[in-house]
Amino acid sequence: MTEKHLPYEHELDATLYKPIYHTGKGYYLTVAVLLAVIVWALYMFYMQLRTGLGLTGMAQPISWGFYIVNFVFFIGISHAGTLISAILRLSKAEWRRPITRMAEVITAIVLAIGGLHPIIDLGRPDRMLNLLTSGRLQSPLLWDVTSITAYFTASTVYLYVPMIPDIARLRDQGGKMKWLYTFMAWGFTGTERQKHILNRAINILMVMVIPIAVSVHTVISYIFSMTLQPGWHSTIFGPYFVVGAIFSGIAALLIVMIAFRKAFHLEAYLKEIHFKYLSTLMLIMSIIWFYFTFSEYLTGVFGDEPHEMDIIMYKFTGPFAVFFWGMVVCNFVIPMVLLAFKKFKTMTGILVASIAVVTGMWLERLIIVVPSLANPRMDLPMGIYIPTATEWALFAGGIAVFILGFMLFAKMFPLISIWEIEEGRKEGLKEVEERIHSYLPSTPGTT
Amino acid sequence: MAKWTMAIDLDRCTGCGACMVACKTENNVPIVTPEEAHEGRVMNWMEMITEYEGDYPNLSVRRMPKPCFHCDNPPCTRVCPVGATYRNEEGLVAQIYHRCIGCRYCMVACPFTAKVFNWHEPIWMEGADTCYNPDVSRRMVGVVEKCSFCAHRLTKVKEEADGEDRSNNDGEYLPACAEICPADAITFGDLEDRTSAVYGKSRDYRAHRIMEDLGVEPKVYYLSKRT
Amino acid sequence: MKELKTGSIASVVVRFAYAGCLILSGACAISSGDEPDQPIAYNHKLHIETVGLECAECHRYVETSAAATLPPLEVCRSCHESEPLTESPEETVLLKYVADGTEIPWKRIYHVPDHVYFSHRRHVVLGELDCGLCHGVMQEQTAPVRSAFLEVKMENCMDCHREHKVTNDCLSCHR
Amino acid sequence: MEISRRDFVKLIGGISGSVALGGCALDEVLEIPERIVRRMRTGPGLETWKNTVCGLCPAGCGMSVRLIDSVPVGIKGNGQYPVNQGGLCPLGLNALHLLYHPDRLKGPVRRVGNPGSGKWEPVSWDEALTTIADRLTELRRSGRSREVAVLGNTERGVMEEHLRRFLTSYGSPNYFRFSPEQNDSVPFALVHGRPDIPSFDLLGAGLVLSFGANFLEDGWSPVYYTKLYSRHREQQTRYIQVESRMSMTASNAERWIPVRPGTYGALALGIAYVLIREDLFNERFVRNDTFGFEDWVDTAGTKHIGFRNIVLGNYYPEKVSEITGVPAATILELGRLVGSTPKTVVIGGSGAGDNTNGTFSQMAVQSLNALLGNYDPGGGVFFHGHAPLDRFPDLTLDGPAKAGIRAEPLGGPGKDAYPLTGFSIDRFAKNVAAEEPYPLSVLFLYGGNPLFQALNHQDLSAALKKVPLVVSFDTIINETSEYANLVLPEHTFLENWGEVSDVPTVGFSHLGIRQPVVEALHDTRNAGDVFIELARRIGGAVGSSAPFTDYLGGLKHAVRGLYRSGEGSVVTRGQKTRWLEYLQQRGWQSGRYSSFDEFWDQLLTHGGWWNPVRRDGKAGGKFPTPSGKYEFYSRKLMDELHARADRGGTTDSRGNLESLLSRLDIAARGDNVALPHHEPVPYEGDRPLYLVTFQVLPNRDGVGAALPMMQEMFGYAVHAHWESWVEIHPETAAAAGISSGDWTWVESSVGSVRVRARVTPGIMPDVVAIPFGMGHTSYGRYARGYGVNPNTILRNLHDRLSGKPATGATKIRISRAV
Repeated sequence: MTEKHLPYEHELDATLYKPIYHTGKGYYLTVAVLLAVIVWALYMFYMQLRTGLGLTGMAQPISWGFYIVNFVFFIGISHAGTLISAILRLSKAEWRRPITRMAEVITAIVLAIGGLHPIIDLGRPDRMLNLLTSGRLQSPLLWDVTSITAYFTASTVYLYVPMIPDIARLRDQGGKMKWLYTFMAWGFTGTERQKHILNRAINILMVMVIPIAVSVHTVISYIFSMTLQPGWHSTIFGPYFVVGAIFSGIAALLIVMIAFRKAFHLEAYLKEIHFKYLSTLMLIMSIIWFYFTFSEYLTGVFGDEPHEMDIIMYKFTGPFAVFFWGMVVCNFVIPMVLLAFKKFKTMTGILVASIAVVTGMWLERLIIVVPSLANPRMDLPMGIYIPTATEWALFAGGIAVFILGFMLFAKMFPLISIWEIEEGRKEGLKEVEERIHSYLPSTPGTT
Repeated sequence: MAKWTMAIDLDRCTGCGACMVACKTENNVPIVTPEEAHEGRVMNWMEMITEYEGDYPNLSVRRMPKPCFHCDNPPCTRVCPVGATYRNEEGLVAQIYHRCIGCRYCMVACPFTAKVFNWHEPIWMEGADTCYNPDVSRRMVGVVEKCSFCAHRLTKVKEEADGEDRSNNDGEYLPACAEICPADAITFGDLEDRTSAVYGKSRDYRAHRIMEDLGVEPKVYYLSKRT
Repeated sequence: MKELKTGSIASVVVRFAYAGCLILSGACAISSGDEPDQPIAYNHKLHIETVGLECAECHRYVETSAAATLPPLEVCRSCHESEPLTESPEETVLLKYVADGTEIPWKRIYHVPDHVYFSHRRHVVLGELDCGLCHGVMQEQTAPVRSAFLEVKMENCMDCHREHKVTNDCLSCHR
Repeated sequence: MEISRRDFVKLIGGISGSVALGGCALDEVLEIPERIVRRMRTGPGLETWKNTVCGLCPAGCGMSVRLIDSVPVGIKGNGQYPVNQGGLCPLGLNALHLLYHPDRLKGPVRRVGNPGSGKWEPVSWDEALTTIADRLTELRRSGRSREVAVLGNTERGVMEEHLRRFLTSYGSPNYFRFSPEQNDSVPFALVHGRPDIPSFDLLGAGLVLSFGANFLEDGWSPVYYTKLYSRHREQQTRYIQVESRMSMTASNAERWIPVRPGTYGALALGIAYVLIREDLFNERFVRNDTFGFEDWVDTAGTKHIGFRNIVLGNYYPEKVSEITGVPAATILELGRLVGSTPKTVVIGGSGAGDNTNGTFSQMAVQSLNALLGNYDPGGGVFFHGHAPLDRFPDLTLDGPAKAGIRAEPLGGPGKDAYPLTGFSIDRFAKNVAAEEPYPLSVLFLYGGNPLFQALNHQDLSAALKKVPLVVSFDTIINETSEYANLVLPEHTFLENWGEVSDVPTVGFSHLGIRQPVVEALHDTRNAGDVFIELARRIGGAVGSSAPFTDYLGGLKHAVRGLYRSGEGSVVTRGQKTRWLEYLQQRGWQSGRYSSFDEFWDQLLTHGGWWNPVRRDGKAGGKFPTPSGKYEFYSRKLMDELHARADRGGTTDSRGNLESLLSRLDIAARGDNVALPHHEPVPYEGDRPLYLVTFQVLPNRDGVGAALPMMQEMFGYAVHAHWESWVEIHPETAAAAGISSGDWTWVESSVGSVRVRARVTPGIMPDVVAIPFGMGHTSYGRYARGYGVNPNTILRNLHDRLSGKPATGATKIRISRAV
């Protein structure tokens, strides 16, 4: 590779520009593998379109399976981002600066994938437009469509707006894809007025995005809790789902951070302190999650309603026991052990805990969707659900699209907000100092 | 407005399954391949539920033919995103196959598991137009279907009655299952009509509805000494 | 609660999201431009005005059955036996069918899909509707019918039902 | 806006050209001639209904077929027909699929490969008939007319008359029906003296005690009995079912009494013990109208022991409990209930009868009816008259025919077996295979599927291989017709003329008329017409034996008898509600038709004729038995045994009988032989569990297996589709480490089958049950290869007296399949 006078070399944050202009062999290899997975998934989806949902493992009475599980799961992951970044921005946590961008990207990509899942799940995807021509607002499914679209819009805008200064820099660097950067920078030159407007926009967006984000997962939980089905018909499903979503979102964010820290050598930006803070947040979510799970099942067990108990026993000791207890271990035991003790709270420990949490949350979605359907109220034979290759392929495809999307994004835009880091360097210290002063009782001599 | 209701006398029902076949042939319900059947994709609008009670040898069997209950407060229609399933003025819960997008939300929402889904292109009798009941459309892959109380018969009965300038007689509109039942266990008619047979049955001391506590107001009454 | 239909705020939002789908569907729209040629250039006007035939004399089941039916050969044969009645070249074509005893392969113009129940008897006899409402003024029609006067579309049915204040319940037509 | 799926897929996949959708095994399920399809597409859609009679089981329910532009599209029960009164069973409702079945033969075929190879070539009717007629003529000319046999099935009435007439005039005694009827009727003939199976008045009964009679599923007419059963609440009838497995009938009964297979007779006698001991029986009837209750002395002065003392001596509750597995307390309770409930009717059925001791068991069950005096007028057991059909004109036989019919029938009772029956499949198969006493040259198979249904598969297939010309009339080639050289497909019953009359156990005499509801779809013919044509081609006295030009002519001739008799009436509307009143009506007379043609027209329109006037059991105060009374001690049986024993034996009459009994494998001696008694079934000791089989409604006699909907519905009650299963008690299953859904091996001394287990409490712990009807190796695409046929692992045993297959005489071992 000929490294002559690359435009960014003299920049302070050269590390952040580097991945955009440098592409290693490993990158292409990964992309090839991911593309292969995606092509496989697309082929399976094409086959499903041809023959119908018969290719899946769904049947009577388990008429929802992997697609809905993954839908809920992916949408949950998407909370990582925008919600966390908005909350951190809102609370003016200074350590957010290197994190927000990544979090927002996760949201945008995963949301797109998650949002497609209901369509994959449709028996007649060709009639999707009936949702527009004869949509019923009374249906929770339509609430979903509405709120996911709104969230997608909001979070892409929220991703894009704070990116404008960085895009402007890339434009100014010259080099590849100048036209794109020029177009996307909207003539941003960094004047005070522009900065002012930008900040205003970000402020409005971050306030707006929080309720939307909360609503999205609440509404997804409504899909289940609005029905009369035992195991679903629960009032705490809304907050339970939101907590779960944030929980899995943080875990996903941690995984992504650790991965790109290693791949792009971002150790200077993503310091251990970031991981510590985030993992503490995850630990708190783990406890809240456990609290909700405990309440949910305790009320069920204590009430001892027969249909409810059928499902609970199906999870506790029946065919789903492995998944249920696996979920408890992944979501509670592992994070508690790894994150609560300093000894284990290493980079590896955090990575393991994050992976466990993502797995555990996926299991949770599975445990919510399938057992309730497998045990209908009527005395019908218990259903069995074994996902087929088609469903696995589309699951793998979803993950592949996520990774690929992230990698492509990283090729075009800096993964860490350069201007925010700069801003932090320049103004952050002063601002924080001022702020801290404002918290404290005024000492004599100051105003 | 009529309120079409079914009453099934479980003390008469022997569980012979004739209603299931009458329904399947009347409504062109597809037969699935053996492989599909083993996966649990058998499509029956009328299902037969069998349950053993007691301990050997003092056993008894509860048998229950289960059509769609055409609830007056149906949980399935509420969740449909496109209005492909709805309750009409006469209390029939209909399924409009050409509007259905196949999200299966209604199946999931039905506490009685009354709906079935076309996992594959329905193939039985493909290319053999004659053996179908021409009064009922054939469904396509990817849509939900269920018992319609043979609503197509109502259309014809009404046309007949209108032609003679009268209202429907009790027993003139019968679903295929009620018509065929060898044990005369199924009564069907208008609950609003105080003189109808089904009204009488619904007021019988043996009459009850399944899971009445759910408040979905099923319009299928079961008559049984046992409960 | 009243059902919300097209144009609601929600659908606008949704429309935005699935704009791609709209483009897709645009590409999918299928044109239905094939207008079949009838085997014989039948002159409705001539038969109605000059000969004085009623609709139901050829479309024999229009008043008693759901389907009005296309006239079978025997209906034509009842007038056009062997000797030509006119000098029309079309009649010679007909007489050939009569002589061969093969049914005339009339092309059906109005197709009611199988998921719709449409009864001519209901509309013509009980509803006392004029045939022309859907089929156009046939007594002015000299050329053979090649395309539908009123397209068989749900909107058309529903508009008329609304106008006449008859039920628009899905189940009354769909099956 | 609707985008067709196909286009959508094209767009998505970017593929032009035709995209095959679906593509599963059920493609082109039914094949229909183009002309019918065209009629359906362009017709005005005019709806008509035609009444006919179902032909899928011997019950012959009346059905109304819905025709759109004269194409059959639907079936419902004929509401006017008194047997089923608008009801139909699943199988009957699905009959149209048989009509449109894709594997129906489109015309006659000739086998070109080995049996079972499935290689057939089409032949013309003329060629096929010529082949057969030539062969028949040649045989007759060489004096071998007896070497022709017809193995029929359940045909009765006119078709039976045609076949019998053909064979008789041709000169062969070998007309047999592989139907349970003649074997079933043996015990009834012994005690009642008449060969009819009686009817049971379930409607008027206070208690129905059934010994293995699964009348709601596999009786003579399940729909008729379902109708009767359905009134049990209004009529306050209680049902108690004695059976090894909880069948559908048992599960609908108020109480199910599990009993070991082969011990039904013992339980009946245990109940008789209670009745006698506690004086709960009808003394007047027993004293006046029965024979052999008390000890008696015959004309030679020999003392004979009576029923009372045999029962009191041998069938006390503790002992019966030991035999049957029913607790002694239950026996006592049952006996008291039976004795104290007014109008108790006792029915014996397949569970009791389908065993090596079936005849004795059924006699024991009937003895309860006698003890209760159920044969009195208005009692629970009765006989009714026969439909007065005109018989065919008398035959004049020529020399060869007279000589031929004197030959010993191949399927008749043998020297050592089945003394009381006209036909046993066991004898038939063995004789034909051994060519004893003479070989068989031509065999006509009419209806049924003996190779699938019988227990002696090896013998039977060996026999079929011995016959140089086997002709079958099946519409779909089945296991048995795989062995045929020629198959001359008959119409399905929906395209055929026919009649069903006087179905056994139905409580009135009746006739259902079967008419073609649609013209024959394929190049098929009525079997009666084929035999008439064959007779014609043979010519001579045989040719002139056929008095009618076709089957329909014969049918009309027979029905003329109904018209002339003035009895009964064409079934009419309104019967449904007034049905009960009709039944109680006496001296019934109705004749509203001015001519036979009018009568015939009405018959076709309404679907049948019936005569509900009931003739009671004693029929003029007498049972046609040797004693003129109900016989506890069957003189007929004893006489028959003696006559047989002495024929060709030594002069020592006692010794002869002794040796005959041991050859017949009957353990009882002395007066016991002729009295109802418990005859132990020779079970094999080394296997722990009894195997019983049962039938389900969707698959009567294995017929339903051809229909995909019936295959799907085969195990609807246990949610089993397209597969067999073995029912096993939870305790037994736990002991064997089997749980529901596991694959198991069920192994008898004959063979083994691999079948999925269904653990259910509705079966005795030492019994397992497999449904009969699946496991076809032929019979069309939907039947072949699904499930197992339990008959393939049953021992080749038959009732010692009646020749009925003993399906309950096998013990098995079950283990999990790995």
